[in-house]
Amino acid sequence: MIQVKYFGLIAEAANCNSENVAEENKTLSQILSDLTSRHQLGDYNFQVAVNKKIVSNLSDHVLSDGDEIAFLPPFSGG
Amino acid sequence: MIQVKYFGLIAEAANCNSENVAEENKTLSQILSDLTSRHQLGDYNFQVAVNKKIVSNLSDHVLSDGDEIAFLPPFSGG
Amino acid sequence: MKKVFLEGAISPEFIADSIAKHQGKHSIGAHNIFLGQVRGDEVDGKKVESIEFTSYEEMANEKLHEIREAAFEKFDLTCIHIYHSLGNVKVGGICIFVFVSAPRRKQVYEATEWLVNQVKTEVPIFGKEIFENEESQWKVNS
Amino acid sequence: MKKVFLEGAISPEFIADSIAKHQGKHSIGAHNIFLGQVRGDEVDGKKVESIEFTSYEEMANEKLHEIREAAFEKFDLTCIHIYHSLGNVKVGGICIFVFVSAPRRKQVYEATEWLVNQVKTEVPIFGKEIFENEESQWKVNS
Repeated sequence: MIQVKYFGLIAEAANCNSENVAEENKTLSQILSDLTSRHQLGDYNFQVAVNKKIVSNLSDHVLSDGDEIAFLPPFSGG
Repeated sequence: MIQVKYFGLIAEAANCNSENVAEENKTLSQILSDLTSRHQLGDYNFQVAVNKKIVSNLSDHVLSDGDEIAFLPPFSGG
Repeated sequence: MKKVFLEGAISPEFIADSIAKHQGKHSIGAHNIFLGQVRGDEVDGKKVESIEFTSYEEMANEKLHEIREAAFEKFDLTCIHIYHSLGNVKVGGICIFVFVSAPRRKQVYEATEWLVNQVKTEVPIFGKEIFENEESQWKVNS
Repeated sequence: MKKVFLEGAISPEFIADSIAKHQGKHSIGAHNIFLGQVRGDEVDGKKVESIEFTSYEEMANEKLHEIREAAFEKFDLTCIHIYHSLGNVKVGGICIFVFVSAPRRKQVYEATEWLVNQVKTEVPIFGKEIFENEESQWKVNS
């Protein structure tokens, strides 16, 4: 299982804070593409973190069971 | 009359905080030279203010009755 | 891991208390403090009434730890404290408090500026501006 | 002419109170505060116990007024407050408090640094370090 978390504007747009997805041997980019289309997030600007680290090269990333993916809209603290 | 004020290290060296001196048609540099020798301030580093403004060119300065001269050692606030 | 997130606005008393706690450290000669205050901006005629902050806290705490370590490498500092609000902070309320102390003043300003910029750009915190009429918009940092 | 000089150390409560007074100004988004704290330096084996500050107050107030005006010209600021101790401030006590507020954060760090440097170099204030053994030496700013 992969835990997926949504934050800020993206959580609002997806109408979801977190969910679990089965990995089924998918790559990170496949899972992201599934979730983006399911939640209609295509027009939004976001970064992706896996296990609390920003992933800059999404296509190379291999997921493991228990990983935590986060959809992060632009940061606006302070 | 000219009022003379001494501050910090200079007040301590002169053993005086303020005094009045008669001007007797003296220039600023004459008065300073008198006071410096009287109070043995020759070895000290100080600036001079007249009426609360630093005077950078001492020799050109003409004093008027009621002027206030200050002997100011290096500033060390903060 | 130091506690960063506080619920609601950061009070002046909390800041005073942090300052007082440093008065026993006799190697410190200079403190610099940055405070971010919620501005009552007007957007299309509507006035901001508060900002609602959320965060990916576990990631934010890891990132803040890294930022703190990097700042100690980069600048000659004795202490660094960073606090940020979560939840609702009304206009005039303080939502970020960055506190840097050092033996001498030279680097404290730059260190504070660097830390504030790092928090704004690298830490997953999300602000939503709430208007008087209960509409809202997601804050964008500039 | 704003009041700058305070007798003895500047308390954290005084600072909190100054911060609180700015929370009603809704155009402010950023504050920067500099605090100078008396360091327990050791000089030839003797530890500094306090600093005794004196000033040519009338001249200092005029100069501080000029500095404040120049800072408003130079930087985009909403408020500037400068406080300095006179008399005795013990080790760990705060002897200077410079407080700058602006709509946005960009210039506040530089403005604070500039103001602190101006106070140190242009304002007739004199500090005398008092050691544990009651000896003393006149402070030299670096």
